[in-house]
Amino acid sequence: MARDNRLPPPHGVLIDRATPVSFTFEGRRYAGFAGDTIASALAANGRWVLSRSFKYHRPRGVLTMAGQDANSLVQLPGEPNVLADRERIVPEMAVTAQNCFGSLDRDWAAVLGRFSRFMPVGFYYKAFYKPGNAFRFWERIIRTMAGLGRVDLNARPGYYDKAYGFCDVAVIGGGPAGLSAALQAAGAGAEVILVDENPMLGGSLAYARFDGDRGRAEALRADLATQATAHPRITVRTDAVAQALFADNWLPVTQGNRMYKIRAGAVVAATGSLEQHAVFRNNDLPGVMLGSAAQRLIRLYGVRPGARAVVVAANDDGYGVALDLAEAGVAVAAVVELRADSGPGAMALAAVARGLRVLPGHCVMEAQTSRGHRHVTGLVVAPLDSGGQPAGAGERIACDLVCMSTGYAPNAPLIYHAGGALAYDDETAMFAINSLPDHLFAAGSVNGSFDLDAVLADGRRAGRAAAGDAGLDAGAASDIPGDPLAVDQSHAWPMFPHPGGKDFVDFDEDLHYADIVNATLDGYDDIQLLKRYSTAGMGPSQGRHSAVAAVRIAANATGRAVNAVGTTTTRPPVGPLKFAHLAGRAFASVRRTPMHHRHLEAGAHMMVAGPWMRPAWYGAASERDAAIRREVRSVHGNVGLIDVSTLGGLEIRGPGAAEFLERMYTFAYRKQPVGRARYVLMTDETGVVIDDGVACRLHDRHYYVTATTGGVDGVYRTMLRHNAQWGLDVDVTNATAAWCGVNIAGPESRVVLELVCRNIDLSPAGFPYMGVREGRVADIPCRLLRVGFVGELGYEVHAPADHGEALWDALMEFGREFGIKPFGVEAQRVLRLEKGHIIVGQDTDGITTPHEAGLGWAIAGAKPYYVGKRATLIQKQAGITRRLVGFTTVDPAAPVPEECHLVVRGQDILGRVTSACRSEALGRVIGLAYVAPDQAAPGSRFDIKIQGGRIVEGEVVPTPFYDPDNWRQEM
Amino acid sequence: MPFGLLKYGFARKYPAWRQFPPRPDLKPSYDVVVIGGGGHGLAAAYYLSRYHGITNIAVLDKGYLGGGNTARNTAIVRSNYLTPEGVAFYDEALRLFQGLSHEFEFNILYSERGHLTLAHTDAAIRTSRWRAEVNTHLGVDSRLVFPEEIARIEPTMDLSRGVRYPVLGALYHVPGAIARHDAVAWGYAIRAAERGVALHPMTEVTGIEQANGRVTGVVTDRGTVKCGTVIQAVAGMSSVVAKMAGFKLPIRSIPLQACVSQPLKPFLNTIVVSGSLHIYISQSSRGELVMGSASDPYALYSTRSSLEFTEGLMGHLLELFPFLGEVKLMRQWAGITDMTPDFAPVMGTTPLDGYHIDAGWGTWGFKATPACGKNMAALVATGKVPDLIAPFALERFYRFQLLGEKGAASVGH
Amino acid sequence: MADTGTIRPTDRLRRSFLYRVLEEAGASFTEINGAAVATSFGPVEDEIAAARIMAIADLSPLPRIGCKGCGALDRAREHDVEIGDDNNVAYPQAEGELAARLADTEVLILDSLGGAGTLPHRIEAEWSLNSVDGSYLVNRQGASFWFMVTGRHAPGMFAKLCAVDLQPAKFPLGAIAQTSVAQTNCIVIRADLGEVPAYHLLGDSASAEYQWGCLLDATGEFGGQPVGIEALRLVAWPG
Amino acid sequence: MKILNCPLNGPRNIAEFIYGGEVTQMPDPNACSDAEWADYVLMENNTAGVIREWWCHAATAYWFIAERNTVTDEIIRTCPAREVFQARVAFDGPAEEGEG
Repeated sequence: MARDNRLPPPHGVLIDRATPVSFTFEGRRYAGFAGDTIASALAANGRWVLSRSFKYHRPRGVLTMAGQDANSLVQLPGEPNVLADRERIVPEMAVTAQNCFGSLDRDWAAVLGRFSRFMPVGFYYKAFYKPGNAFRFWERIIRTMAGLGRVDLNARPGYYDKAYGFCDVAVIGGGPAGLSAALQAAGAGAEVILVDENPMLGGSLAYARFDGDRGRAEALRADLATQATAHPRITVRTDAVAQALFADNWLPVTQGNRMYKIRAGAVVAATGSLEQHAVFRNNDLPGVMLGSAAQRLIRLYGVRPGARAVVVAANDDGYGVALDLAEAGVAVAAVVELRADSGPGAMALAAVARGLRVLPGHCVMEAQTSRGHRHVTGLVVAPLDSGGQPAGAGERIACDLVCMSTGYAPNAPLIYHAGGALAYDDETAMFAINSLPDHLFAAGSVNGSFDLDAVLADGRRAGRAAAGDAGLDAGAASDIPGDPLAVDQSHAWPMFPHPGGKDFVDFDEDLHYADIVNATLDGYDDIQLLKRYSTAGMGPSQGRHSAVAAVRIAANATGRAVNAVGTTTTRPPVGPLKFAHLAGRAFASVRRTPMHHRHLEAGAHMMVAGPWMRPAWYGAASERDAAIRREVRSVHGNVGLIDVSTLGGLEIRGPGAAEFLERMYTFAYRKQPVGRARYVLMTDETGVVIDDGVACRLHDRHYYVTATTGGVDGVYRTMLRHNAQWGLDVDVTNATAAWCGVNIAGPESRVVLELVCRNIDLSPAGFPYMGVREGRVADIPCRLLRVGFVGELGYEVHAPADHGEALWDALMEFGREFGIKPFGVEAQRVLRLEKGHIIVGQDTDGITTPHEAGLGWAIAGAKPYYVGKRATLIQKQAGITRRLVGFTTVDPAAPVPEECHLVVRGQDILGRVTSACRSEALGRVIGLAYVAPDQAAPGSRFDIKIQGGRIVEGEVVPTPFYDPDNWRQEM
Repeated sequence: MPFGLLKYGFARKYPAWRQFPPRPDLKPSYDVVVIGGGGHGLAAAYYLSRYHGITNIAVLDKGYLGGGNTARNTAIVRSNYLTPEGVAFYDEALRLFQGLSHEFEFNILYSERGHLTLAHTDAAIRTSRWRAEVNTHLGVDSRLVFPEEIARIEPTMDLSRGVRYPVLGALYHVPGAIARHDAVAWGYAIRAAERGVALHPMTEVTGIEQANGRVTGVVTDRGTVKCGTVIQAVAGMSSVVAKMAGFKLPIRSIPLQACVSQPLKPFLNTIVVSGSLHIYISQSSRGELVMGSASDPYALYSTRSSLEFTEGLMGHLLELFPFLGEVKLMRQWAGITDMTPDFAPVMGTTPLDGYHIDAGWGTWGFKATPACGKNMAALVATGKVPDLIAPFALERFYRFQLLGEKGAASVGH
Repeated sequence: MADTGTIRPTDRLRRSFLYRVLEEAGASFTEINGAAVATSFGPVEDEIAAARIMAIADLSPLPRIGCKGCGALDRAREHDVEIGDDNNVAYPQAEGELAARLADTEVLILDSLGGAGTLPHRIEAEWSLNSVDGSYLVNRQGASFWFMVTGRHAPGMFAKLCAVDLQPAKFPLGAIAQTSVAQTNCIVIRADLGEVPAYHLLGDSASAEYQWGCLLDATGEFGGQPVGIEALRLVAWPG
Repeated sequence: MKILNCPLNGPRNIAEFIYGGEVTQMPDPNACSDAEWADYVLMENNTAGVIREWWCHAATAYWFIAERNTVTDEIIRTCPAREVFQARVAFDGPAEEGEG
């Protein structure tokens, strides 16, 4: 029924008739105008069916025209679940329908609707599991039916970002209440951000009618919008959604591809109310819509919503709708008034005066349709008898449009997010705010004001109060102005259940009236249980339409008051909120050492190391093992260079420095000579090993302490916290980034170093093992640590980070003639393993104690205190349950066990391998493993379960494996 | 059309099946009082009534049944733990889950999906191998897989190396599954009530009565009930209730948040978890993506939601699934969880005789529900601590003998 | 000023943490404080114009020093450093240097755009000669990068990376924010160049390339570009 | 996003801070019983109500004390650690030097 439904101006304030836009829906081409939404453009072309419903695949069309329902969800390329009544058309946009099998117009799954009686509420709990694994079969079917839109696996997010925003008062909602609140607050000197989800300010002023003739609303809208836009202290954000309200007025607002995170002093929620549908058979047919939806089509988009309409009214707005329809050239067949009379409202009087046919005290029996349920063709109505039941067979009124104006629910998501509460008011038959958290204010119909003057006054009041709350002098606060009209906005029971069902309460989930009643009969009568069992309110529109109806039905079915049944809280976000909005630029910080680019130039294979990147080895991934062997060989044979800049560095200075170290670490430091380094081992209060390194005493009152790459930040924070408690005279500085470092190791390392540093005595006597010196290396002021992590003669050279690359260049250059090679983390792991050095985090885990790790030698037990001392004592007395030992395989040719292969004794797991490799230098497999204490003595053997469950026998051997007398590293 | 539904189709009147009786009056005394009407508490009551002939039981909850963490968890079932104790316990839970629909005659929609724990660093690879080796040794189907195989198991994931944390491998746990979390609690409630267990929702415990070291009664806002045996199963509020019973727990109450997307046509088969990126995701039978992240950063007894949670989650999620950028978030929520120092639960006896504890689940404890309920019931009925839960005794903390689950949390190099 | 004509960054031992990025952007360099500093990337007039709108510059090689410890502030004052009573305020010094008071126990001394380094070098020399309990030097030269962000869009750009409100109305001249910028810890100091809003940005030197990338990304919508120290000087000291 | 008022840096988003747990009194490590030590190290008051706790501002590594309600998440006040820890903490017990 392609027909041009366009109305002439002034209808269609949002569309630009000068700019036609061509797009396709389900492969067919349609013409609309810039400013049209997908739904309005299709409606203009007489295309009403937009989607198929979740369960029964019934045709669905425009319901709210406000992006508040799931009926209008359509598919765009790369974007599922797009709101057709919000998304504006652009040239060549290719829109398709969702969730249909076959086509939107011919969806074979619609047959399911015929079997709805076989799909009672919660039916999937009651079947599909018998016999045996039946559910595996049924699940496949259920999953093919599930879901709405499709994701495009090749889609990539566009450029989305975030920005912080700051204001005194944030006003959410640019309707009459929000506009007057914003102007009032700004007038009091507040910086204001005004957020509205529509393209144009004005809210209901832009489409609704507040009195007999529309004049006033339009004039007021223009006036307020102009003032707000022109105001220097008001930032207007339209087409913007306030997604949620979090602690301390933290307000995410999405606009385009950006999410603003606004910190407001106070917030005014002027979010209006949501018109609610009536429940009757076939109330989901295309052509059956909210009165406000018809008004939006007419005023905002210049679309005639139908040719012959019936308005189901229970408030004065219904007559406003009837008048709008009549003025738009729609024949108004009747106004079906649920109340006994049409009431005293100005619009009702105008409608009557206009001679519109009003049927007071009537109800709806069902909406009728032609084959295929494509569109409404008529409405059967009947007078209500004294018992509130339809009297007689009813009258069929032919129509292609049914407008429902039977009541409202406050649109209060932000109020729920912030911890406010609403309760049902039996007098107004609406939910009403009964508590608001600090700094949050509500105005307008969300606050129960409907009469235009009451709304404006309420807005000014809230604006004043919010500005005052944000610390501005806004004048005396005033009470909420009462609104006599509020009592006549919502009908308490706009429900006309039908024995045949299809009288929908929740369109998203295809729930009929009976489903809600039956759920209570099944025992799910608490609203929370009801929601979970029936899934009412669980769909994309999150109960904006079904919640009130469902709770009314549950109350009615269980003979309780609505408040006794309770309400479910609305949770963030308001939506639609895309994952990409939340991700934004997703900053992934990465730290690079000063030599980073030298490593890349040398072909390093980089690996993640805590916040850093480090060279794992130099060479292609394919030649990993060969590269590691080569690097190990060069350290044993002549000289190698490794970047150790990621190592943590802490400066501990002051008279209390030694005492401080003694408390932080397990070892003893008071008598450590200046110019010497000593091992440090840190345990936490549960006695677990958490870090290690060396302490260099540079001065009587100055230690330079290293920490592990991944651990230093935590170690530093822990130190500062203890320093804040203990009151020792100590200053702790994290110098990790200030110092970079290299370890030059191998028999030739001293020779190379001698070429580049002249003012340090590098002789074995002048600079012994575990010595520390300060001096110049290649003219760079450095700290030299003669430590032996890799087991050969070696020096750690620490330099200011901004000199790091120059240091690397110099050592590589002067080392060339000695065959110096850079080596990576993997080669270092082999080298240190040959020396039996542990790596905290690899050879220890989250519960390793010093005694388990064989580090008892690093504990100065006589000290009065160190963090973890008491726990370590308790554990030592209890006795250890595992012990870290060095091992080799009894069969030299055995495969190398991998890290974390288990040490087993039959079914029992005794421990695991933490490190292992085949040492070229030693010609055998070496490793570290946790074994049972009774297996820890050198020579004792144990079973290792390797790949494929095979058992390899290990034998405990003393460490170091390589150069046991340490003469190579101490030469 | 399954037979189970025929009666609904052909009945003239809806054949209502009242699954829970209306709340009864509170009797002056019960043999056993279960504090907490979530999955755990209801399960304990069910197993007591079903296998131990104890039916004079009251289940008390300050809210509606299954309204705590049972209603808030992300419904994942797995047994790929690190310690033998953890594996044995959770494997019993998993096996019980597989039979629950039949045991209840109520479909919990148990769906085996396979569970991938991604490893982005060599430290994480080590931990994955460790878990795989322990699982395999104990007969649990887990193995370490590498990108080529991951691509076969979950083809939709982006495995390119260009990102900050490329996927190096994963622990693949074949039996990993999801279930309809509410249905589990309802199933236990329905079958327990059938056997005479009294369900008391909206009944808040305000005190514990004791005499010479033994529990004698429970004080509620509906009156006091006498009882010689109590099971406390109130994860999230464990410390508060334990304080009424006069002892402390090694527990911090930390919010854990989760969220779901709008419904999408199914595309994600497995459950995907990334420790380094702190995210996990699965797709429900309704087509919604169910997603979670790390626990909140500080102790709190409020279930408020936060923006930081969804921001952090999505920032990382889009690294793995970049095509989800235009998908919309539908709802986010939080539950309060019990965090213990060794990431392992607390089950068994307490300093107060007759008073038993079920707490410390680290997350929401859903995946433990049947095994915990069954063994707590056995403990109460026999007075002997079942081997399966003995390692999780509260008393371990006084010996500084923490369990090894924390081993997985070792620092990365 | 120790300008010695154009040099290559690798000619010197001290190097900026992102000299490669600057080279690729076509920078020409001059020596300051024993290192190469980007003087400009193109016509200086363009860079002056850019600096007024939205630009970023790398000052990492310029002299700076940190003083730390319970006695640090008093001792710095003894060396004629003007330090007021408030933390998180940068106090201007005689030669245009800044003394940024970061805490009761820490002050950071930044040289002027001149880069002669008289004050930081004097303090470094005297303090390292005779150490005194409670006052210690901190190597800020190697520890942190030093960028400058200038132009009227600077506050708007920062709003995309930093949760602290840096608008001139809320963040006065000399104000300091020690906070997270693009999720890394940084020090932001408002130090306008004449009428042009400008901010010093210092952070972990190992994150220099990362942070520079984030800034380029965020300045994009404002047409931001890297500029050399030349342009900054000319904006700061017209004529 | 909560705002936490740092005594050094002023009001900041709570994401800038690291939680340090409740401020508790350490028993004498050389005199107390194992149970007392376990209680101090492993057991938590986990109070539902106002507690005094450690917080650290990450960008400045500045530790301070906050009073916060763990039920409402309301932050009542913050103060520098020195207001709580004034005296130099000493540990008695065997004091002679032990070179492990």
